[in-house]
Amino acid sequence: MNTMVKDSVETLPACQPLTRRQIAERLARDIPEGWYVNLGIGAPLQVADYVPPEREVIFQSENGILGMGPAPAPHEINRWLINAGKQYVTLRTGGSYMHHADSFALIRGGHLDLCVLGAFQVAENGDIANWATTTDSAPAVGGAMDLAAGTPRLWVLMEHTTKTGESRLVRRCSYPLTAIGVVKRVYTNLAVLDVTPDGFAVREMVPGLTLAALQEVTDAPLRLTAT
Amino acid sequence: MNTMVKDSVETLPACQPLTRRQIAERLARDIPEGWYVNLGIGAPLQVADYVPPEREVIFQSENGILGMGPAPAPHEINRWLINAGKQYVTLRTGGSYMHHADSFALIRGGHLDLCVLGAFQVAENGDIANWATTTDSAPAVGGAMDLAAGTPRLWVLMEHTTKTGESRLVRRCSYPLTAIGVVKRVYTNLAVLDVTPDGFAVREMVPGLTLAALQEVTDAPLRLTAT
Amino acid sequence: MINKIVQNMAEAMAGIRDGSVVLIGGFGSIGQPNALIDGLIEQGAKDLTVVANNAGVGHVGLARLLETGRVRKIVCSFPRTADPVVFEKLWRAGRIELEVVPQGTMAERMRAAGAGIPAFYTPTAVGTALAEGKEEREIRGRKYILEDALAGDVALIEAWEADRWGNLTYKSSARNFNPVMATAAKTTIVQAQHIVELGALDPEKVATPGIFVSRVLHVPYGEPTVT
Amino acid sequence: MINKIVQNMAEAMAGIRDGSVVLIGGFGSIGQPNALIDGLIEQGAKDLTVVANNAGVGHVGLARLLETGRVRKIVCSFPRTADPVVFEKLWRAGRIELEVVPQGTMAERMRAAGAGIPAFYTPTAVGTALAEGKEEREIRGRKYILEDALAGDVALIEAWEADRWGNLTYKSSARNFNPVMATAAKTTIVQAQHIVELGALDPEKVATPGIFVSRVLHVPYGEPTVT
Repeated sequence: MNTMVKDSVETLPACQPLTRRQIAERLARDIPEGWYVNLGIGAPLQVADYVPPEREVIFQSENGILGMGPAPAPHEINRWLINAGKQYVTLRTGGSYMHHADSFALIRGGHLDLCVLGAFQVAENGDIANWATTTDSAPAVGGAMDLAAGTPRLWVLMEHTTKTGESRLVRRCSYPLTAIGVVKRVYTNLAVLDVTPDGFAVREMVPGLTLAALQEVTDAPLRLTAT
Repeated sequence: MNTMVKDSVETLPACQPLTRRQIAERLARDIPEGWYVNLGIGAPLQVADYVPPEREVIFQSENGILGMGPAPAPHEINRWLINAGKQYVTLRTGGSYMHHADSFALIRGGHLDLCVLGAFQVAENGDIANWATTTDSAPAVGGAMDLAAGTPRLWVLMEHTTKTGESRLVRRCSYPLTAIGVVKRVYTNLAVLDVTPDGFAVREMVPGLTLAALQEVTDAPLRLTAT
Repeated sequence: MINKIVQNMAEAMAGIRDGSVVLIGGFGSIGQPNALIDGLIEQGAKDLTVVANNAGVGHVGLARLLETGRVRKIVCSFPRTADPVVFEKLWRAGRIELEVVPQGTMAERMRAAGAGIPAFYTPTAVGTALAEGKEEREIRGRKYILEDALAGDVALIEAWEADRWGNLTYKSSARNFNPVMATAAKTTIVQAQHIVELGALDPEKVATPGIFVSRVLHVPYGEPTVT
Repeated sequence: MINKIVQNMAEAMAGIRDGSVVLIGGFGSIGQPNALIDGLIEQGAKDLTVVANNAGVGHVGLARLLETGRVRKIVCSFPRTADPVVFEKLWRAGRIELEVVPQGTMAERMRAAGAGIPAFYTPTAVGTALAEGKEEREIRGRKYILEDALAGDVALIEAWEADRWGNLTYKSSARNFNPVMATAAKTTIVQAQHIVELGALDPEKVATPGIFVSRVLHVPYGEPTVT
């Protein structure tokens, strides 16, 4: 537990880690009808693909879209309609537009039910680091800090470890923080974990994985959720 | 000059004080095309009647109307369209609606070219008192403080003296203040006066009136505008 | 399927507790949700703090609510009207607390509550009696006072059109405080003249997106009267 | 007759001075006024501070302006894009100053400038590197930082429709920063795809009322490309 470098996920015995798409699919199952949800750019955007249209979940994009729909067919593109990841999207029936100040008033005001962000690290106290790792290129924060500080329910979707096997669930973040004490739950390729006042609590693991094996690849101490 | 009570306007020799409508008409002459103007409830609202429609002046009403037009014909009333004085009005071609927070953001942000308010007193330092005189009835401020603090050019339209002959142009306001140091010009039934760093400067008087006679009914010291 | 449209007044008023802060839309009687106010009287919650621009007229709507004695305190900008008999009597008898707030500050304090801004500086009311007890601060050479966000437990709103997601439009100057109050309350209850199909409202024209709306009751009451 | 429509680019750009703070609308390339940016390059003002969400892509629009060396400083939330070659080169060479601001804080700081709010408290960025040097304050049990208003000398805006009073609509997510920037600058210059007759825009749908607009240039450029 004293080193950041853990056994890499590949060495885990007898379990099949989820793909990114499978993490998105798993997370989508926990979003009930009627929630207003912002999906961060990158992997979190894939969550929308796994919410069936008949389950009305209203997606917000911070560039002023409430009720964002899926990507358009090539011949139906509205070239003035992009999401925060700068991809073409559609507007669902019932959706509407707003300007940036109103959009972030909505976010900062805590009106969303859920925000899903990717992250480099999540700490056991709920801190999140997801916007900067090195000083090699110019820093770019976008709307991450507003979303993280403003949304009452923040879930993180990320790989459990880095490519080199370092744990992304840590005691304290070593990368620059995005917000302090805000993460409520983490969905990784190995497990679903709640952030509690007592640190990370494992809600579920991929089949075949044990708490001991999960702990081996996790920097922060883990316990099972009380059931 | 040491008493608030002055000779009443009626005793002034050889001059015809303006009626309220005439003050409004006089003030209207000084509003050029293209200005955005808020007219306070009461007498200032009459100013709109003296701006000819071909001179495009855009009136704002703080309850969310930009481009307010005159009162409607009885059979053309829109019962959801009232001004800040709660009278039926119309919307000019090119007008639009906004909510109260946007309306006062516009006001507080200094975007209006002119606000015309009535007042109980204006002091030579530009202080204005126009919202409360006694504590007999519940205090009611409305939008006066926002308009007075927010508009870069505040003109006051009022009688020069009270009914009992007390000057409304004073050294320091005795009534509760609406805003400090904001009045730029005063239009009364006797004169037009600028508020300058050196106090009131008389721009013009009704025909037949002299500075000495005007001073007789004015608490604050007066001088003529340098020309 | 998301459906915020409720079938009767009891459903609309469910759960409003004694001691609630209730934001009530409207400027005078225009945009004032009189049916919902009557519903609140019927519902019986007491010890209320009401936030509304005016303090009611005659014995209907807000005045009727005050008359029941269920309002402990009113926050408003302009309690004085042509016929404020109910409020004035209660106030003179010391049976209701009054907080007078400049109209623009009132709107901005609610906008702040909805936008996650706990406090802001404003030039309005600096140097006046309404600044007493407030922090004053000089910023870039001008004086400002600090104002707190003003949040509601419940907002009662009047709209023109509504769909099942709670998207709203307003009619003319009936917009006024309604959109900003909708953002500032935990539970926003709407009376709408017209219920329309999802998709019937132009996405560029929605004035209050459904995210700010909890319940919608169809109240096709016809035309308001100015009071 | 009020007529804010100008006939050519030179008129649109008249009077922009060296050292100006220039707000440039758009989110990525959507809603970005590329024709006006080219006009600004032609006009020649230098030593500029540019406020824009991104820092330009490839060698067109904002990137081209940066490439001319006329921008001393850029205030933005997300300078990193698929192809930020111009900005990155300048930044690494120390030839441009960068102020990274969370996207919602950036929008709110301009909204504050337009709304007469000199400073406000926000939860965004508390406890992070972007809070360094800022006043922190606990309000009702939560920590906030103080952010200043961000005003422009000039705003360059892209709109969908405009009339001669300067009333504007936007198309879909091209609204983004444009309306808030229009309120925050002394001079707001618009490029509009369509010029319409006064009265052609629905008063309930005007997204930027003409009071915030100084000049409008007709630029029917067709469709944007996402970059």
